[in-house]
Amino acid sequence: EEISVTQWGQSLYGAPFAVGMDKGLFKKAGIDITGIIGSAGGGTTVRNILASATPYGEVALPAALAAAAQGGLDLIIVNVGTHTVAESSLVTMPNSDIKTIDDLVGKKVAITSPKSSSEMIFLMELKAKGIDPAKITRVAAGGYPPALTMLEQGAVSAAGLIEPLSIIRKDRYRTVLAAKDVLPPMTTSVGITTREFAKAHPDKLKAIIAGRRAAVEAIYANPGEAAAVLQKMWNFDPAVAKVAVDNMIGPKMWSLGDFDRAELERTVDGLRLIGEVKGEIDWSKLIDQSFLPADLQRKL
Amino acid sequence: MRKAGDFLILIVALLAVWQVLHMIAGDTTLTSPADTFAKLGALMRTGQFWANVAETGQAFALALVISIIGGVGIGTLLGLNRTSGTVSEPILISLYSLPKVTLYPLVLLCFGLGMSAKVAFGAMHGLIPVALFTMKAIMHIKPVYLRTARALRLSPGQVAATIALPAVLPEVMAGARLGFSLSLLGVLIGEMFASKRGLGFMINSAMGLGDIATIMAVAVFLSVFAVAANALLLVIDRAIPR
Amino acid sequence: MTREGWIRLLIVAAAIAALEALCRTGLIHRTVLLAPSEMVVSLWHILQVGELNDDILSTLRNVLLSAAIASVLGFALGAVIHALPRVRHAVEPLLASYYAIPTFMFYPIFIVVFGVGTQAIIAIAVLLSIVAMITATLTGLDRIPPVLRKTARVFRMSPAKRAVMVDLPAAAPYLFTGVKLTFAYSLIGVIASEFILSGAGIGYAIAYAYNNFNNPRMYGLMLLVIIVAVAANTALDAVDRRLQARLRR
Amino acid sequence: MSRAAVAPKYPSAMPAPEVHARLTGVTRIYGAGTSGTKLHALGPVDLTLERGEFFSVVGPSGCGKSTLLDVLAGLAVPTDGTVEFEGKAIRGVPDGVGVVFQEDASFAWLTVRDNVAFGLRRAGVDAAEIARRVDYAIGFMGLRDFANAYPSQLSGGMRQRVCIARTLVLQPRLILLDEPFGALDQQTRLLMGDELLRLWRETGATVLLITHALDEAAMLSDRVGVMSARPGVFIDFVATGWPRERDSRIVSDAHFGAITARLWEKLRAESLKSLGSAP
Amino acid sequence: MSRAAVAPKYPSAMPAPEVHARLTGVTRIYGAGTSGTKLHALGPVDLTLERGEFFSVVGPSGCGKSTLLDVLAGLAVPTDGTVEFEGKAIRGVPDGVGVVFQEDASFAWLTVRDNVAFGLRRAGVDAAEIARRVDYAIGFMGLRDFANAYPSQLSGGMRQRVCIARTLVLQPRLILLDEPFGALDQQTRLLMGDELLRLWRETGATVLLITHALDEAAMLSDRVGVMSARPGVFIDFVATGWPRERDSRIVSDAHFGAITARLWEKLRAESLKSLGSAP
Ligand SMILES: Nc1ncnc2c1ncn2[C@@H]1O[C@H](COP(=O)(O)OP(=O)(O)OP(=O)(O)O)[C@@H](O)[C@H]1O
Ligand SMILES: Nc1ncnc2c1ncn2[C@@H]1O[C@H](COP(=O)(O)OP(=O)(O)OP(=O)(O)O)[C@@H](O)[C@H]1O
Ligand SMILES: [Mg+2]
Ligand SMILES: [Mg+2]
Repeated sequence: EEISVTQWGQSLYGAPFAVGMDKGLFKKAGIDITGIIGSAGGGTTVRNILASATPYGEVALPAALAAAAQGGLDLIIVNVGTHTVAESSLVTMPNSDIKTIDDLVGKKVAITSPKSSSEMIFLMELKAKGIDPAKITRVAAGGYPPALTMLEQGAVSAAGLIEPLSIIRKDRYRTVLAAKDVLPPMTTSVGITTREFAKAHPDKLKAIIAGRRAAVEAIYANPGEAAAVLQKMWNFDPAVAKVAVDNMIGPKMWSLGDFDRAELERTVDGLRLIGEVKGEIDWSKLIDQSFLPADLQRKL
Repeated sequence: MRKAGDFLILIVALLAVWQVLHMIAGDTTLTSPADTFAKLGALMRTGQFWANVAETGQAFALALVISIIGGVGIGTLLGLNRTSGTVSEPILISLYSLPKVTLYPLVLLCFGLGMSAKVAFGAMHGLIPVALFTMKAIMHIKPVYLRTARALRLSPGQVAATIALPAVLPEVMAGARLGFSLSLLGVLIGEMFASKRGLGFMINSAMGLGDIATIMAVAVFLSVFAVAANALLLVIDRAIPR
Repeated sequence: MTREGWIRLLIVAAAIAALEALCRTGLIHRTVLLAPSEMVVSLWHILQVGELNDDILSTLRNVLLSAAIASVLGFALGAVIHALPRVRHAVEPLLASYYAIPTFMFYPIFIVVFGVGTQAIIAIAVLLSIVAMITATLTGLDRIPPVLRKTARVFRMSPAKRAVMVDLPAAAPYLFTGVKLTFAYSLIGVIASEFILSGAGIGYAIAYAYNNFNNPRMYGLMLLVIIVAVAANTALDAVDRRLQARLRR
Repeated sequence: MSRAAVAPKYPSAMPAPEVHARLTGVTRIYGAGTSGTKLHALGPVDLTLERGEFFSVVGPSGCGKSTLLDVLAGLAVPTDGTVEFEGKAIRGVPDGVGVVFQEDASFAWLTVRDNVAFGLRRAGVDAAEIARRVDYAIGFMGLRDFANAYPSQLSGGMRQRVCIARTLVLQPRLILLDEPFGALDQQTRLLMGDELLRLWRETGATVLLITHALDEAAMLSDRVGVMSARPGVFIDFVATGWPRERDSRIVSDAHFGAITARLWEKLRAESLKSLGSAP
Repeated sequence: MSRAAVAPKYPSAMPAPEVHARLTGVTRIYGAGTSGTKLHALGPVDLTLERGEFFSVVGPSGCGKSTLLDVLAGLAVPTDGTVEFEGKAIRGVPDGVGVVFQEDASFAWLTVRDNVAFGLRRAGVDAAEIARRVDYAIGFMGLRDFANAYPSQLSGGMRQRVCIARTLVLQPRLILLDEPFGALDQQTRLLMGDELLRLWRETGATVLLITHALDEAAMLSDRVGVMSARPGVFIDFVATGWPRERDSRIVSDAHFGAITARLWEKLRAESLKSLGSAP
């Protein structure tokens, strides 16, 4: 069966699926996952999930919320994928006189696009540091590489960046702020499915979630091996794969699948900052914990 | 022979411009021709690259077949009758000049992500020019040909096979060449916006990683393919007597 | 309007009505396609709220700018290439296969050359559309009957005078066809770049709405693009036809 | 409508008259059935072609000559009147009628040989017979060196010869030619006329030739029909009285000048009329 | 190269001869300077045009007639030989020479009136004078009803008349016409010839007319030059001996037939030659 994972092959979100498939952990849990449908991320992934035969996939939480709120789609969140923004950072040129995030007041900063996660994280960082966002001009670059180009050309004073790009180019920029230093854990990606599929195939869902959990545990147990799998499956440069996985072990990027109300709300707070969410989210309608292993189910 | 020589000089000149741009812009923004070809060589030794090529190639081939068969069919039907031709021409031209990329979400909604969406999107680009050219060709078959057919007392089937078809072939070929280019473009744009495999996806991931060498290598690969295939079509085209 | 014009209007109206019916009866689900009437309402709403007006205006401005640049530059390049037959022979196969090369791949390079933002997008659109103008210029200059040049000599005109008073008007219909194509391709180029690459403009707004399941906004904007493309195309086509009828023989 | 107003200088060599085709009261009005503007293009025309006759039609531009040919070939239905060929009213193009059109109708995608063989192949003639007839026709029309060339490699006049050959191989009993030499200059035209005369003599077919060139008509025909400006009707028939064995040298004959002058006189008034009208 | 081999029937009405233009030993070889294939298109040609003469050139297709005109107009430099106009060797198009080309050279983007005024405006003639001359020329050429039409709305023959008018208004002393009536059928052609004769008489200009049509040449000219197949040289000059006051009615004259026959005889051999060669 094929399932969908956001940013497959481009970021580390999908690492558990890669490891799980490689080590046969899904088969052990009772489901044969033959392939992953990757995609640009966001709403595209959600739409893909809904269109596929096995409508389960891991997507960014904002995309899931938007789909549920705006699209009127009948979907539920069944597990948590990742819960950190530790791969994000804010960089500047090595010789720049920007030393801390406070130096950015009155300057320009490149984000990928309006209302993107890069903008959200940046605003959350400002909030955490108590800086008025109105005092910093945000410039949409259209993507991370163009943002870096703007930085190099002096069009902006700093730019948002994520791994693994930041690892690949780490010699060329100086990190002003690493998100993991200011932002506490928050839910970034979740597993979703349709209510209909959940009713029809609860066992399949349980198997996927269980397999993924086993894979996450395997990563934490042996990061080196996980890096080797990524290198093989995604063509990552060995050094980059190693550093990327190691960087995420500390902040515990991959969740076993359990929900945490505070982490969910942090992300929603961020979405409020960029105006994507207004009002409260009724989690009870969205989340169904019944497919999680019993030890991971808890009251929200 | 001088023509071939001139073409060679042009290629060398383009490479030289590229090299100069590279020296101005630096390695991270534009890899040198040498590095790009090295990268392309390395890519071409990996199975994954060829899997992407196969994916794009399959989508493109299907889109092209649909474009040509569908385009010729639609063009013929519309062109057979003066009124239907005159009525549909501006509609077709409008469709042709539409930025079809805006409709891609609709295609995705209808076909889901995957091969069928890519094929549909490629065919959307390629079908209209083929249909337009075919229709115009059918409408503009010299009337004296049809009168000759009547004077020779041919059956409608004979007219279609021995006169109408060969008469429109040159225009249909011209349409097919444009259809070829645009189907490929359509498939690639589709893959760049939303896809899991294929060269467009490869370009898009490379863009995400700022991997200019891969972008340029794929660009070179596609350019050489497009130019070579078009040259071949041109040769066939020129071989058709008119 | 001609009989064909009425039939055309009827067909388009019927197609829209059929779509409306399919959507209203639920045969096409709301999550897939909105009824045309809802698209109109949504577009009206978008324009009234004005939140996207800047995007819309910047897109249109970019399209006009790139069409203008591509027309002028394409004409100049076409004229130069026309004057150098050997260059022309070498370049022609490239021009013929040009549209198979996805110009968008070169975006990262353009960013370096032109900086981020509108310039790079305009550059892509120009790159996409300029070939149409070059080709049209070559055709136009080719089609000037030699006898007109001879006539200019009989009137003992200077080459400059001849270029302005004979060559240009004689090639005008072809050049205008080039301008028309330039506009179409600029529109395609600008919106597609925004769609795939950029963080602003109508194209970006559509992709964004798609990602956020904002179907009303997505379809409203799609409708806007279609209206702009069809209106511009129809207008340019009308001028084109009149020029052709008058000037071609 | 007097016949043979110019006294024949040579005794007529025509066989005993036998009607081969006959038009009676034929008119043709374009757009007659529709509500749009009508255009009375031809007639009423009465015309009898005798078997084996060489008949030419001259008349001002746009007077309906091609329309007359269409009607006679069964390509157009007369608005009024009847058309008969070999004793039967015609419906569609009858067997035994060959047409060479005013426009170049050579098939651009076929070689000269395939062009000429086209009609025979459609008719299912066997291959050896096709080869024989095609070779003969190609030789006859002076196209031997170009048998494998495509029409685009030929001059306009040669293409027209291809069309003539394509029609000839079918051995029609009535040959209709619509300005077949329009693409040629006058000198070459007259020489091609010699070929046409030879052909006519050899096949014994009935020929109707439409032409602009008065001297062509005067030299080639047994009889010339002069048409008025549109709607075309015959305003005169001029019998030339040439012997069957004739060629272009007769243009230096004084009688030729007399025929031309007679034709010219008749046409002058008509031409002035049609010149005065719109483009 | 005998002159006036056909005895003039009317006394010549030409003024005392005065040389207006002269070609001496002119040849033209295309591609002469380059390494590519050379094509000997014309000559060597000797020709003297007398002031006020109406001279026609006939010759097989492709024999170099247009090339001759180009050389005489200063549009092409002869590979060999000299060209003189009004006593001076020419370089470029000399003042006082008007040309009407074989191809339609009307400016499609200008109305008939603006087309005709084009040359005058370039020459800086004042507006009132332009209006006067243009009106006259338009009327003369029978284009009054179409003064504000564009060429695309006119027939081929009418466009050619626009070009003639555009040349005439400049009042050239030497008018070169390259098959100006090629687009017309023969009847209309002869009528246009009448206009041309009237024009020639009224302006007193020297006219060189290139034509395919032998009767046109025979009817219009004081003298006809017959050219050989390519490379074209003059193989005969035929003086017609018509009076200056003449029109198309002379075609019914027996002398006209004699001139035509003479021209035809000379061309027959040449035509046969050029017909045998490639397309
Ligand atoms: N299909 C048609 N529909 C309407 N009018 C037509 C059609 N075909 C010809 N005509 C008109 O009928 C008239 C006679 O046309 P026809 O072609 O028979 O003239 P023609 O004598 O052959 O002219 P030409 O000498 O130029 O060949 C012309 O005025 C022409 O414009
Ligand atoms: N620019 C050129 N370059 C090379 N060859 C040429 C050129 N112009 C004409 N010719 C050739 O020179 C020969 C004479 O041409 P020209 O046009 O003078 O003939 P013409 O007598 O005017 O023919 P026509 O009666 O068809 O108008 C022809 O064989 C023609 O193909
Ligand atoms: Mg006709
Ligand atoms: Mg010529």
